[in-house]
Amino acid sequence: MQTVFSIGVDALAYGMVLFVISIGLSVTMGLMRVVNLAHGAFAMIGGYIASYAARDLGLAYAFAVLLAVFGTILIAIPVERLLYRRIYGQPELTQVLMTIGITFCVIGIANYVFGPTLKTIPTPESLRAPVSLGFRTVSAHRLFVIACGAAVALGLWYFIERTAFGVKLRASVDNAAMAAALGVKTEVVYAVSFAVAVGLAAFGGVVGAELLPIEPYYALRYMVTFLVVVSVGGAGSIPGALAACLLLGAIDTTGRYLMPEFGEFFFYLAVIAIVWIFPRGLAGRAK
Amino acid sequence: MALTMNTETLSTARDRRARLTRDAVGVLVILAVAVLGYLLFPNNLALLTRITAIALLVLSLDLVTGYCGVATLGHAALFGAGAYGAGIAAAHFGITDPIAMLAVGVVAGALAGLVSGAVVLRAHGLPQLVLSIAIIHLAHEAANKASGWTGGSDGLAGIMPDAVFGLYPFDLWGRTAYVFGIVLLIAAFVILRQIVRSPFGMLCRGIKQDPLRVRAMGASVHGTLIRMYAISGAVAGAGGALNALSTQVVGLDSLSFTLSAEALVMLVLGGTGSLYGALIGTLSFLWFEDVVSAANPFHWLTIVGALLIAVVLFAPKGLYGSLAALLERRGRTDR
Amino acid sequence: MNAIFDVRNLKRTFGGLAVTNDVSLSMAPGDRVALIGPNGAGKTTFVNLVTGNLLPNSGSVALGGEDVTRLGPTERVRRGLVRSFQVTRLFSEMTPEEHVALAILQREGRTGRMFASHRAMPDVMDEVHALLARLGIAHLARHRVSEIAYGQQRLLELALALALKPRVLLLDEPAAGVPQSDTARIEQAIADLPADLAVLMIEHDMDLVFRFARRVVVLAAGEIIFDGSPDAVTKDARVRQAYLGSYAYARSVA
Amino acid sequence: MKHVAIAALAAVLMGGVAHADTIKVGVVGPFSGPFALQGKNFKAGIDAYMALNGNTVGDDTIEVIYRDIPSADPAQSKALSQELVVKEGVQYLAGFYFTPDAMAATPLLEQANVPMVVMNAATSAIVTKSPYVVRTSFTTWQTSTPIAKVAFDGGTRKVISVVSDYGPGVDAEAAFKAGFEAAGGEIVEAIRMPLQTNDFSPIMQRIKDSGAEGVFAFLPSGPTTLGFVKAFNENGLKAGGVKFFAPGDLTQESDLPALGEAALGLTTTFHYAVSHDSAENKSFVEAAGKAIGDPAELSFPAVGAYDGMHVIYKMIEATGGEPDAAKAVEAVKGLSWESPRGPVTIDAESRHITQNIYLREVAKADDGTYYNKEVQTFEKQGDPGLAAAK
Repeated sequence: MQTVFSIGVDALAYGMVLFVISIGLSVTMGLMRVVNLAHGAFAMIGGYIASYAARDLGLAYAFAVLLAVFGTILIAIPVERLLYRRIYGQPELTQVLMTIGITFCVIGIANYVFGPTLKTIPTPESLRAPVSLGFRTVSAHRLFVIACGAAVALGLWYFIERTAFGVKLRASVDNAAMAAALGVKTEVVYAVSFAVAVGLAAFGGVVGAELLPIEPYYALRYMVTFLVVVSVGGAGSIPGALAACLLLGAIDTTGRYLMPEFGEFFFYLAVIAIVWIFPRGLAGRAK
Repeated sequence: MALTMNTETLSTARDRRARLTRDAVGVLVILAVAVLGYLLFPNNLALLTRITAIALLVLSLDLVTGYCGVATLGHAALFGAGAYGAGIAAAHFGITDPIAMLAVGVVAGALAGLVSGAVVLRAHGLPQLVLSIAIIHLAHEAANKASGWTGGSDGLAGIMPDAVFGLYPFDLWGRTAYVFGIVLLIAAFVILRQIVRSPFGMLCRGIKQDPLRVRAMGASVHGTLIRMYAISGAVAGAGGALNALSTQVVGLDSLSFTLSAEALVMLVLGGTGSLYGALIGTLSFLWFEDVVSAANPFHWLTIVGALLIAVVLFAPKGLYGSLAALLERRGRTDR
Repeated sequence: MNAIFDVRNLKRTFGGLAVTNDVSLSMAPGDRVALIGPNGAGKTTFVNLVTGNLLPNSGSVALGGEDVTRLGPTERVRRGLVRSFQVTRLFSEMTPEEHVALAILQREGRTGRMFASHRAMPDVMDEVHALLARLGIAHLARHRVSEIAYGQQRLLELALALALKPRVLLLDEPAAGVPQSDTARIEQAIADLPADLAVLMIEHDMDLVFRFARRVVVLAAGEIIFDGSPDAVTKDARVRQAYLGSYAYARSVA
Repeated sequence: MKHVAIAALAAVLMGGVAHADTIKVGVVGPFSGPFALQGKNFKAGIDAYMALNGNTVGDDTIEVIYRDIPSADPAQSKALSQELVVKEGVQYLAGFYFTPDAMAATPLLEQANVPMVVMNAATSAIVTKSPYVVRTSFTTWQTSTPIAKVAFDGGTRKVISVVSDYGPGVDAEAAFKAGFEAAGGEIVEAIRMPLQTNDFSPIMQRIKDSGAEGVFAFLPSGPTTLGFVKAFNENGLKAGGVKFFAPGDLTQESDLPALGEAALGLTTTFHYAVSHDSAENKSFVEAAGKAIGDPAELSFPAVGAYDGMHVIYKMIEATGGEPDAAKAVEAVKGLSWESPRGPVTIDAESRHITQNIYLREVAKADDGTYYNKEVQTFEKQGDPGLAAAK
């Protein structure tokens, strides 16, 4: 019984890490209809900024996180204006080509500037201490990530469903021409959404760095994982992404506990099964 | 009516001649490039053979992605099935005749095509992409697990193909492998030209543009796509077998997500929905990669990335697609 | 009556709401029937139920005496039930010649052929050109569909349906969106449809309905409220009520 | 025009006489992609050797040509090796980080009359694939066997083995198992986990449930080791007194800054520690550190490459710069020298390097950095993997 609880905690924590890192991708893919394979690259940029700020400059963790989020957005703005704007509404394969190109460039530059070694983001003492849950200990950082995941989910849900901007965003997504005719500045809406998505990517990159450490190849190494959880959840749906992350996190964790040697089989067979049953993703809308 | 019938028959004959001429030109161009490659880079035939094998993979991907509109990031499963099929036949069953190995590769590829088609065609769009990713990872893991058969992560070694027709052994310079590969590529090209132009190919193009319309014509979308997947698998399997024959080793990379993604990149780079696009995409990507990675083995990835971005910005339909569109526009204004 | 097309007590509900309720409709070869009804009457649902894109909760659809209620859309097409689309659904990158050839080959079960071009099949090409000529678009045979005018696309849509040699043809607003100058061509094409073909036309344009139909069926709120001659339809009280009611509503919105 | 004629004349005159040549060495390795760090270390080791020993042997100038294979890809490796041999005319093939890449190129050697010096790939069988293969790195068997003895002698009797599910992982498991069971210990469970594992918590749970006193682990160096070691600590295994044994791949120096405190006290056995105390190593570290830019990035592939260059220089000396693979390989059989890692010998029979294996413990230096501190030496270790395969 204790083992079951223990696995449950691990599953929840892992699922939340997946959620925090990939929810930004869900925004770009679902709401902006861009297959953004460079999502991992932005997460990585965030990680590098935070690492530089906290490790080399010795800034406080919270400040490093903020710096990472806004620094990444700052870097992403010209990228959005010059490159992404050209692929909105283009065929998916064209978007794939462009965003893979961007990813390659970012990897190359990171390798050149920061070198190929792992970079860590020093966490404050309070996040490093193990916390006892009675039946086991778990690192405070894991609990922090779970809290972050919940906060991001709620905040994003509120932002999209309850604010005036969210209304404009959803309108632009459903029918850009109509939204424009009603006076919505779709370009601004897209730019802001892109910034939000990139900010979330950077945030996820920093917060998840304990599990997915920052190094130049980060941008490609975890791309498949991000893509899978977002698509299984149904791109653009926050509850869907959350459900997919928790479900896949649980399957992955349990599989790796029960039969580690077949861990990959568990995960991908589950993916096939889920898509088989929900061909549009867990929360996919008919389109 | 009799008169129109007559002109119709005439025009049919003329069409056929025009088509044959165009195909002959295509074959000649491939041949010319192949000979040119042989003459210009006689010391680099291994690379050229590798490009030929990957070209078969990209052609095969074009069949399902370019002609049928199926999004897949797992196409290397078909290529790897061919490579491992041919390799295992040689290493474990003593089937070392190159033609027989090729046949095994083709069959293994076609079977892999049927299986992955059956799974991938279940969904559309992104979920489809994810299914294909799951397939390639499962295939990769399965090959890693079955190390008794596949050599696992150390690679399947001990593939010793006989001489082709008992006359031309596979040599260090890679001449035999290269000629073998080019003949294979041309054969595949000619057959595929036929297929994409046939009623079946036309149906596939129809499915890509509007599957609902095709259903309303009484055609079975799923059945058609599955058949195309099997054909695609045979072509990719041939590429895999060629790879096994020429390098005499098969590694897990031939069943990797990376190879699948690269194949897709090459296809989009060249231009989807045209056999020439697939060939041009493969040739330019691998050639470019070879040149820049030799020039700077440490930071070439950045340059390749920049190339991809540039192509999207300046040739959004891919190298061949954009060129063809340009020529067409030019031709129209001239007229 | 020897019905080629026979729908009985068709019913379909969405979340408890009956969108098609107990609809029965029968046609004999050579029939020219117009299905009309105000917006939201359930015409689209009815078409989808007939073509097999939706399954009914109850009731049956029969073609030439064979029950096809459980068959999918492609099977029904193969048994001679063909539809045209209200908004053209064509393959924008293909030519009219290819469209019609594909339909003919599909009809004859030859789309599985992999080693010959349709252009090398004289019988197919002759039929293609004959059909395109009949609809007056032979000169466009080798233009890409995306390059030809909408009216001509509608004609091609019709050609496509005819190429399948249907026994029952569902025309979903065949003249919708076509500029005035081209409607005559389409009407002519409809008038020239084979005499033994049973045609069900879903249409808004009453002028067209009166010129075309020998029988009019009115659908309102998912039920058939009228089935009779064109002359009688305008005099029917329920029809007037259904239409005027909806017009009154429409005006209040506008 | 005149110059060309003179040059041509000079070329004709000089033919046949002993003359200065450029001898090319082709190095295949991961210089970009996920293993770029290891490739960078290859280059650093080679550059260091050439900086310390000059770039000439006799009259001949040595030129190194690099070719990139981002991750294991035997077909690409064979194509590049072939290109290096036939197009670039290299006299020596070297490098090879991954076993399949090395294996794929071995069939070329005899036909091409080219020796191969393996600077990393660590599967025992590579040297058996061709008589022209010499290895200056290590094998997983070689580095994993002594830790079994360490574990047993330290009083641990029940161990759970946890390895990544691929060739080297399986090798490590087999080596440890053979050594530990021969000593009298018990392997309570052997787990193989997928290479692509991000979260190791469930694995830690397995270790906990197995009731083992110690864990033997093998993962490829890089990001996953970080997750593994952190999970080991965070799940309370370290605090719970579970002993940790591994070959040195897990605590390679370039990963230590990231591992930080989590790695403190971990014991591993390996053939090389950057901290090794000797004059040879001091000058090596200085030269290699300069070559790589950031000395913190220095790791074990650099020493494999450094010694590989030493072997190649000796081969060139022996053959006088003429292409003669058989003679070259013959010349280095039994060759002994003082490497930065300690005294080493090329075993005459297996052509693999015989070397000391050190037991190390991760310790914190005075300046706050972490390093592998050598605490015990197992002298003159051969490769037990070859014997085990027979």
